Amino acid sequence: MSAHFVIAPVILPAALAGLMVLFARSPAFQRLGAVLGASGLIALALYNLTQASLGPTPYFLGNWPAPFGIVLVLDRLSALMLALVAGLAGVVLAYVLATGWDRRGAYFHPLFMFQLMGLNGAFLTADAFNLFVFFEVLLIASYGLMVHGGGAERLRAGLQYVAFNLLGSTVFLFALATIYAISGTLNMADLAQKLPLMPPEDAALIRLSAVLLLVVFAVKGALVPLQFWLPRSYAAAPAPVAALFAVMTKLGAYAMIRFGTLVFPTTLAATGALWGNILWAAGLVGIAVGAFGVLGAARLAPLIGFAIIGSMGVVVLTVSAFTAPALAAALYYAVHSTLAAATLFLLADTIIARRGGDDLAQAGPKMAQGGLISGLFMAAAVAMVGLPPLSGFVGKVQVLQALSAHAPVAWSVILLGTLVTMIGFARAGSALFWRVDTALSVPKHPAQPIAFAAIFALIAAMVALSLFAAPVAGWLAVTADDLMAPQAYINVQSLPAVAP
Amino acid sequence: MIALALTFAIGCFAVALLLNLWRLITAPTMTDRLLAVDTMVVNVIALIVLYGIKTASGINFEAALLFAFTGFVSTVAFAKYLLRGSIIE
Amino acid sequence: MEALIAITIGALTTGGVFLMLQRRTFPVVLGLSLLSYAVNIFIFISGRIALNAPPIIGMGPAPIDPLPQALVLTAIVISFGMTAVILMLALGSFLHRGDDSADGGGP
Amino acid sequence: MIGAGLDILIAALLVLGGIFGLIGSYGLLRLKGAMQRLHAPTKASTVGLGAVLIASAIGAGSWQEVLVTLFIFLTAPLTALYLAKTLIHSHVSPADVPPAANGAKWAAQPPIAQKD
Amino acid sequence: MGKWGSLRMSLFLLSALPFLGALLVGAVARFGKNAVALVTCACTAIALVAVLGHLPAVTAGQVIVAQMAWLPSAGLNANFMLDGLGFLFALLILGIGLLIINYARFYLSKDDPFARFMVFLLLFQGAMLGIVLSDNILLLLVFWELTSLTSFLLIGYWAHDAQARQGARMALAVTGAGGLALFAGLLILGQIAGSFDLSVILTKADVIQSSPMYVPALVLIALGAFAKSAQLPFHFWLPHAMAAPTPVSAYLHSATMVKAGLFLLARLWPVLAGTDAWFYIVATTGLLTMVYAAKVALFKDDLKAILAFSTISHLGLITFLLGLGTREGLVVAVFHIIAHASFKAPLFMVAGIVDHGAHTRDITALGGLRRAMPISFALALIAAASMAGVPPLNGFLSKEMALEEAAHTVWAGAAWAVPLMATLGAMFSVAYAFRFVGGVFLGPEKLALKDVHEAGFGLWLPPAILVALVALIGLAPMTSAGWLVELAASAAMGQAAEVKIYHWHGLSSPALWMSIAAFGGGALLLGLYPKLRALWNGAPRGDGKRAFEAGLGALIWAARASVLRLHDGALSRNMAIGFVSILGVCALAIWGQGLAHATRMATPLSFAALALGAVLLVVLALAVLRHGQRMLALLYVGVVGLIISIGFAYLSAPDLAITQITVEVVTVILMLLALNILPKTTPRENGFFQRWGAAAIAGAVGLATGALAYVLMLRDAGFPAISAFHLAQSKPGAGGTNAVNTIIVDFRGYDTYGEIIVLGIAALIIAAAAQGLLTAPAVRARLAAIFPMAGRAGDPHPMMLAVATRFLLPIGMLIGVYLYLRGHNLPGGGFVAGLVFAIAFLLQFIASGYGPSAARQRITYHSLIGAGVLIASATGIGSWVVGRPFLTSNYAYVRLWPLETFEVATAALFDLGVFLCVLGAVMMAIASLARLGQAGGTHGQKAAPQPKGGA
Amino acid sequence: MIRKIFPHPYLSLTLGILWLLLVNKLAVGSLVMATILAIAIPHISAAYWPARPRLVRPFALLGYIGIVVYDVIVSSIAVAKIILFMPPAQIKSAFITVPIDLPSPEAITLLAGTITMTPGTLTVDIADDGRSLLIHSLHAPDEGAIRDEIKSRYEARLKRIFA
Ligand code: NA
Ligand code: NA
Repeated sequence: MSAHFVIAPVILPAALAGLMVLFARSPAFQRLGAVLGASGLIALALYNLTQASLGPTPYFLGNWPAPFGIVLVLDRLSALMLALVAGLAGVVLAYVLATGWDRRGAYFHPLFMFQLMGLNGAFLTADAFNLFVFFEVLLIASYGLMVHGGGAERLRAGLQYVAFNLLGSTVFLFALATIYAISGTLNMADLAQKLPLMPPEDAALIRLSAVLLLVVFAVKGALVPLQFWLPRSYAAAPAPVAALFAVMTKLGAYAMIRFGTLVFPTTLAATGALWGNILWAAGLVGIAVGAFGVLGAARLAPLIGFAIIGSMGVVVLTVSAFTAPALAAALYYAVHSTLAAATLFLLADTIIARRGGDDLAQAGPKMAQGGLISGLFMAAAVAMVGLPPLSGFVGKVQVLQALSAHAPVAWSVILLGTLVTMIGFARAGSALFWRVDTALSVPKHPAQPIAFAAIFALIAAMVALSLFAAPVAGWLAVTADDLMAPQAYINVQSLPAVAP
Repeated sequence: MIALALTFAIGCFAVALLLNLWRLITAPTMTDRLLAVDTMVVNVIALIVLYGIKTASGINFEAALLFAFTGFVSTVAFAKYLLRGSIIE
Repeated sequence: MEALIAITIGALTTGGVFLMLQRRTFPVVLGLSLLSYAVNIFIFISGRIALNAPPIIGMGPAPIDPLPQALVLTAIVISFGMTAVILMLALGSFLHRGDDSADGGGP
Repeated sequence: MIGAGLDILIAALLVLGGIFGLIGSYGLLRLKGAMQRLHAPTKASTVGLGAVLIASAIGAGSWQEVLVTLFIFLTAPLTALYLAKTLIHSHVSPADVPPAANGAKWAAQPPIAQKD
Repeated sequence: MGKWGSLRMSLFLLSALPFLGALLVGAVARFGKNAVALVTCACTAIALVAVLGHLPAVTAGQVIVAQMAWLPSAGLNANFMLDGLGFLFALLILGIGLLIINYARFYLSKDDPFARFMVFLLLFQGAMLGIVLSDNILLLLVFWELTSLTSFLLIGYWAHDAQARQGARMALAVTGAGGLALFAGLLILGQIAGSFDLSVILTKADVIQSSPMYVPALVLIALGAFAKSAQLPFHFWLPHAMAAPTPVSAYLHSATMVKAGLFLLARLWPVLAGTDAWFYIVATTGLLTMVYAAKVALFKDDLKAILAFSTISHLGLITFLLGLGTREGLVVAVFHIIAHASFKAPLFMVAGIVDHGAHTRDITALGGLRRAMPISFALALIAAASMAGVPPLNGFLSKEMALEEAAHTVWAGAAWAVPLMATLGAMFSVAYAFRFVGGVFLGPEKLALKDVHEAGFGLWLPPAILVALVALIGLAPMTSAGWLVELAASAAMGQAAEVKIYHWHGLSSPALWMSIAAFGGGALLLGLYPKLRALWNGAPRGDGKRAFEAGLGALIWAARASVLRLHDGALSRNMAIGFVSILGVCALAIWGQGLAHATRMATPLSFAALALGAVLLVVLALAVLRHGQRMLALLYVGVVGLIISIGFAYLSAPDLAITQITVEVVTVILMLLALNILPKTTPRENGFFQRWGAAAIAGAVGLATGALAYVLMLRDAGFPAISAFHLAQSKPGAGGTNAVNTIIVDFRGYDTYGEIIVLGIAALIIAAAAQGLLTAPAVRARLAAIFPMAGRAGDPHPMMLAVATRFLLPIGMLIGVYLYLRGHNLPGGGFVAGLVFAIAFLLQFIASGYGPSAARQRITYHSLIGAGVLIASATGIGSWVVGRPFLTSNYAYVRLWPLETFEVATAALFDLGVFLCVLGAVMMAIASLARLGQAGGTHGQKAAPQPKGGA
Repeated sequence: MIRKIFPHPYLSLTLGILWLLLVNKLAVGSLVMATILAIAIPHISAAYWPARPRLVRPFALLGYIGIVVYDVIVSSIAVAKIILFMPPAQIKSAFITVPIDLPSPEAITLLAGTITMTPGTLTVDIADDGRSLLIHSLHAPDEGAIRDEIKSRYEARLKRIFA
C-alpha cells in the first residue's frame, strides 16, 4: 500500500486546476474549487505533519525503484513547508474572495492552484531534476498571478521578474547537467551517497555545480546580489499574490537547507565550507540591503519587499552556520517571516484600497477602518522588525544564540539591521496613519470582515508561534537534527549499494 | 559505388549549404534571405536523408518529414509577415 | 566533434547573454531563446556524444544515454512556455506604455 | 544482377541529386535578378532532394520517403508563390508588370482595395 | 505551599492585568469617557492592591515567584518575581499611574480619542510592570521593548502635530536602539551566567566579572539603560517627547519609562557593579548628564522643556549614585528615585494645568499666576522646593545624602572633581527650580493672562496627593519612606541595607557646605540670569535632535542613493550584476582546484558537420550583431534552431530533433505575431556598457560555459549512469523500445506531468493577459495607431494557399496521429503530435484567417488544456486503484481482430493527456496573440494611413 | 450516406494512401487504421473545406500527374543549364499574364502549382478576380509560346478533369 498522502498535496491542486480550466466559464465553480482545494490542502498538511513526525516516508512514482524513477520523500522539513504553504494559501484565498481580487482578470483560481501544486511538488521531491520542473511550475504560475489584473506597471515589472527568473532557471539546468555528467544520477539521496566517493580530481566540477545550484536558490531566495527583482515585482503584483509569494523566497531557503545538508554537507571534502562562506557574506549584505531599502523606500509595497530581503538575509546568515541549532532557528525565523510578510502585504492592500495609494511622501485621506488597520499594521510591523512580543523577537533570540560563535559580526549586523528596519517601519506607519490630509474627504469603503479575519488569522498565527515557541522550537530542533544526520532520508529510499 | 556516390552527394549538399550561407550574408533583399533559408532547409533534409542511407537507418525519417513541414510553414509565415505585417488575419 | 559542440555552446551562450543585457524587450527575448539553445545542448552532452547510436532498444549495440535527451525534451517544452509568456508580457508592457524598454520603473 | 542494377540506379540518383542540389544553391548566387533567383531552388534543389529521397526509398525498400517527396513537391510552388509576391510587393515596379486580364488587379501590389 | 501557590498565580495575573484592562477598555470604549476612565482606574487600582497584598511577604524577605516555561531552549522563560526593588517600582508605576489616569480624565479634551489614550496607557503600564516583575532577563527585554513601542504610541498620540510624530519616532529610535544593544548585552550576560533567569544570574557575580565578555556585556547593557534613561549623549529624545499630552509626560518621563534604565542598573547592580569599568562608565555618564542637563534646564523657556532637562539631570544623579558601586550610593539612589517621582510628577501636572488655563507653556509669556491659580502655585512651590533641595522636603534629604556620597568619591585620582561637579549640578538645580516657580506664578501678572482661572478639582487633586507625599517624606522620612528604601535597596544589593535618613548630618558633613554653596550659587545664577541668558543665546551648542535628524537624513539619503537607486528596475544592469556574480562565485569555487583530465576519446568530425557548424556560428553572429533588425534577427535565430535540430538528429537524438524543430517553428511564429505589434527595429545603443560591457560579460560567460562543456564531454562520469536501468527496463518494464519516450511517459512521467502543466499555465497567462489588454482603452487606441493598412499587400488569403491547406491540414493531422501512435517505440509521442496538430491549424489560420477558423472551432482551447491535465492526472491516479503509486504504468499486448497484436499501455493514455494539453496550449497562445492583431486590424481600417512600421 | 461518411472522398482516399506510406506496411491492421483515419480526419477538417470540388474525370488526373512529373524533370534540367552555362546578360526574363478560364479554386491552384514546377516558369500572383495568372519566365525569348503551351498543355487538361 503506497502512502498516497505524500503525493496528494501535488495531485489535488493540479486536478482541481484542471477541472477549473475545463469549466473556466463558471465563476462559481472556480470559487468552490478554490475553497475545496485550500481546505483539502490544509487537512492534508496537518495529516502529513503528523506522519512526518514519525519519520520520513518515500513515494516511488511509477513504482520504479530509486534512484531510477522519481522519488518523493515526506520528511519533517517538507511537511513543515507544506503546512506553511497550505495555511498561507487558505488565508490568502479568503482575502482574495472577500476583496474580489479573483475577478480582476481571467484564470485566477487555476493559476493559484497550480502555484500551490508547484510549491508542494518542489518541497516534496527528492529528485534534483524534478525539483527544477516544479520550480518551473511554481514560477510560471507565479508569473501569471503576478500580472493578474494587468496594467502597465504590473506587466513591465512582470517582464523583469520573468526575465530574471529565467536566468535562474537556465543556471539550474546548467548545474543539473553538470551534476549528471559527473555523477550519472539525479536522485538527491543517491548524490549524497556518490559525491563523497568521487575521485578527488572531480572536486572542481563538484564545487562548480554546488555554486551554480546555490546561485539558483539565491535567485529564488532573493539573496544579494540576485535580489534586484524582488521589491519591484512584489510591489507591482496584486498584494494578496505578493502575500502568497512570501513563501517563495523560503523555497530558496528550503532548497539551500536541503542541498546543504544532504548533497553538499560541510563534511563533503570537495565543497566543505564553500556554501557556508558564500551564504555568510550574502546574508550579511542582505540584511543591510533589506534594512536600507526599508528605510529609503518611498512606497509601502516595495518597503515590504525590502523587509523580505532583509529577513531572508537573517535566514541565510543563520543557515550558513550549518549546525542543528542554527537550522532550527533559521526554520523558525523563515516560518515567522513568511507570516509577517504576508500579513504586511494583505495590509498594504487594505491600505491602498482605502487610501488610494501607498506613497509615503504624500499625505492621504483619513482611511475607513483606519484605527483597526493601524493597529494591525503596528502588530505586523513589530513582528517583521523582530520586536517583542511576537514571533520575530522569539525568532531573533534563537537566531542570535545560534550564531553566538560569530557574535561580533553577526549580532551587530542583525541588530543594526533591526534598528534601521524599525526606524523605516516607524516612518512608514507614521506617514500612513498619522500624517493625514484632513482636506481630503474620507473615501467610503466596505468593511470586508472576512478580509480582516484573514489578516487577524495571520497575526494570530504569529502570536501562537510566539506563545507556543517551545513546542515549535522543539519540533524544529528534531527536524534540524534529522537534517544534520540525513541517513534516514537516504535509507528510506532503499538505494542500491554504491561502489566507485 | 554507393558509398562513393553517397560521399559525393553529402559533399555537394554540404557545399550547397555553405553557398546558402554566403547568400544569406550577402543577400540584397529580404526575399533572397528567405529563399536562402528555404533552400537551406531543403539541403538539410537532403543531408539527413543521405545520413540515413549512410547509416542504414530510418530513424531520422520523421525529422526529415517535419523539417519539410515546418520549413514550409515558416517560410510562408515570414513571407506573409513581409506582405501583410500580420500573419494571422 | 566535442570541440565544435563546445564552441557552439560557448557561442550560443555568448550571444544569448549579450542580447539579454540589452535594454529592449525583444532582444532580451531572443537572448533567452539563444541561451535556452545553449543549455539544451549542454544538458544533451551531459550524456556524452555518440554517432549513429539512437536510444531505441534493438537498433544498435550501444545506444546513447537516453536520460539527458528526456531531460532536454522537458527543458525545451518548459522554455517554450516561458518564452511565450515573456513575449506576451513584453507585448503587454509595450501596448500599455508605448515603448518597449525593458528597464526602468523602479519602486 | 537486379541488386547491382539497383545499386547503379541508387548511385546515379545520389550523384544526380547532389549535382542538382548544388546547382540550385549555386543559382541563388549566380542569377542576377531577384525574380530569376526564385527559379533555381524551386526546381533544381527540389528535384535534387527528390532524387535523394527516391534513392533512399529504393535503397531501404521504404515508402516513407515518397511521402516526403510528395510533400516537397506539393509545397514548393506555394513557397515560390509567396516569395514572388514579396518581390512584386516591394521590389518590382508596377510598370514592369503586365496588366491582368479584364482590368483586374494583381493581389500583391499595393495600393489595393482593402478586403480583410 | 498552598498559600504561596495562590500568590504565585497572582503574579501572572498581576502582570497581565493592565493588558486585560486594555482589552476591556477597548470593549467599553463606546460607553464614553467615564466608563473608560472607570475601567482603567479599576484595573490599575486592583493591580495596586494586589501588589500591596504582597507587602507582608516581601517585607519578610521573601521573593515571590511565578514561573512558566516559554522557550526554555533559548533561555526565554515567563518567570516573574516580586522582591523589594520590584515592589518599589510597581508601587510607583501603579500608584502614580492611578493619579495620572484621573488627571488625564480631566486633562484631555472632548475631541481626543480618550479610549485609545487609555488603551495605550494601560499597555504601557503593563510593559513597565513587566520590566520590574521579570525574573528572566529575556522576558525583561520583551517588556523593555514594549515600553519603547507603547511610548511611541503615547508620544505620537496627537498625531496631527508634526512635532509629536517626530518626537515619537525619535524616542522609538533612540530607546529602541538602546534596547537592541541591551539585547546583545543580556544575551552575553546570560551566556556567561549559563542562565537567563535573574535568580541564577544574580548569584554569579564572580563568574560574570571575571569573564572576558564582562566588559562588552556591561557596555551594551549600559547603552540600553542610558538610552532609556536619557543619559548623555542619548538624552535628546526626551525633551522632544514632550510633544505628548502632559499626562504622558508626567507618567513616562518622571515616574516610569525613564526610570526603567535606572531599574535595570539597580537590578543588575550585584553582578555588574563594583568594578572600575562600572564606575567609570556609569558614574561618569551620570555625573556629566546631571550637570549638563541641569545647566540646559536653566535656559529653557518651555515649562515642559525645563522639566524634561531637569528630569535628565536627576536621572543623571541617580545613575551617578548607582555608578558609585557602593552600598550607600545604592541606598541614596533608591531614595532619590522615590523623591524624584514624587516631586517631578506634580510639577508636570502643574505645567499641564498652567498650559490648560493660560494656553501657553512659554515661561517668558507667563507670570504672576499666583493669584489666579493659588492651588497650583502652592503645589508647584512645594514640589519645586523639593526639587531644589530645600529642607525639610524629601528632595533635600536625598540631595544631602547624594552630595555626601559625591564628596567621598575620587575620580581617577582627583578628589575634587566629583564634589565640584555635584555642587555645580545642585546649583543649577536650585536656579531652574526657582525660575520655574517664579517665572510662572510670581512677578507681575501678564496682561494676556487676565482670564486665567484655577483648574478644577480633578486636575489638581492628583498632584496635590503627590505633593502631600513630598512633604510627608520630608518631615518623617524614616517612618514614611525609610522602610521602603530599605526594602528596595536590600533587594537590589542582595543583602540587608542600612538606611539612615537624617535632616541634620552635622557641621562636619561636606554635604552641608556643598548644599549651601549650591543655594548661594543658585541665587547668584538667578541674579545674573539676563546676562547668562545672553551668553547662552550667543554660545554655539550642539543639538542632539538636529544631529540625530541630520544623521538619519544622511542615512536615508544614502539608502536612496545606493539601495533604492540600484533597485530602479534596470533589468540590463541587474542581469549584468547577476552574470558577474555568477562568474565570481564560479571562479571562487574552482580557484586553486586541479582540473580533471580527459578519460574519453574525441568523436571524429565530418565535413558535413563542420559545414553545419560553420553555418550555425556565422548565422548566430549575424543574429547577435544585427539584432536591431528584429525580423531578420528572428530569421537568423530560426536558422540557428534549425541547425541545432539537425545536429540532434546527427548526434543520435531523433526525438530531440523533431521536438526542437516543431517547437522552433511555433516559437518563431509567436514572435512574428508579436513583432507585428512591437517596434520593428531596436535602436542602436550607444552606451558603452550595452556594447562593450555586455560583450565582455557575455564573452566571459560563454567562454566559461564552453570550457565546462568541453571538459565534461571528454570525461566519464564517476559512476555508471542511472539510465542503464532505463535502457534495460524500457522494453520489459515500460513496454516501449524508445527509451527516451519511456523515460518521458513512464520512468520520469512525473516530470512530464509538471512540464505539460507549465505549458498549460503559459497559455492561460497569455490568454488572460490578452483579454486584459483588449479591455484597456489605451491599449486598443495604441493597437489602432500601429496598424496602418497602407503599404500592405492586398489579398490577405491567397487562394492557392487556402486550397492547398484543405489538404495540408488533414495531412498534418495524419502525421500527428502517426507520431503519437509510434512514440512509445520510435521517435514521436504526444508532445510532438500536439505540436504538429497545432502547426497544421496554424497554417489554416495563416491561409484563411483567424476569424473564419475560430467560427468553425467546436472545442475551446482552455477545455483542451483542462482535459489534458485531467486525463494525465486520472491516468496517474488510476494506478491507485490497484494499490500502486501515481503514474505506475501497465501495458498489455492485446489481440483484437483485425488489428493484429497491438499494445495497450496506460502510458499511451498519459501521452494523450500530453497531446491535448500541448495542442490546447499552443492554440490558445496563438489565438490570443492573433486576437490582439485582429483588434488592431479592425481599428486600423478607420485610422489614418501611416507609413509602415509603427513605432 | 456515403457522403456523410466521406465528406471529401478524394481526400479520404489520399489520406488512406498516405497512411499506408507512413507506416510503410500493407497489413490488415494498417488498412483498418487507414480507414479509420480516412473517415475521422476529414470529418474534423471538413469545417475548413465547405465546398466540394467536382472531379469529372478523376482518372485523367493520373495522366496529368504523369505529364507534370516528366515536365518537372525536364524543366529542372533546363533551369540547371541556364544557371550553369548561360551568361547572365543573355537571360531574358519576363512577366507574362496568362488569362485563365478554370471552374474551381482547386483547378486554378493545380494549374498555378504546375506552372511553377515546370520549365522555367513561376506563378507569381493571381489577379483579384481569379481570372488571370501572373507568371514569371526565367528565360522567355517568346512570351506567346509560353502562354500558349500553358493553356494547351495544362489548362485544357485541367478543364476536362474539373467540370
Ligand atoms: Na518531458
Ligand atoms: Na509508470
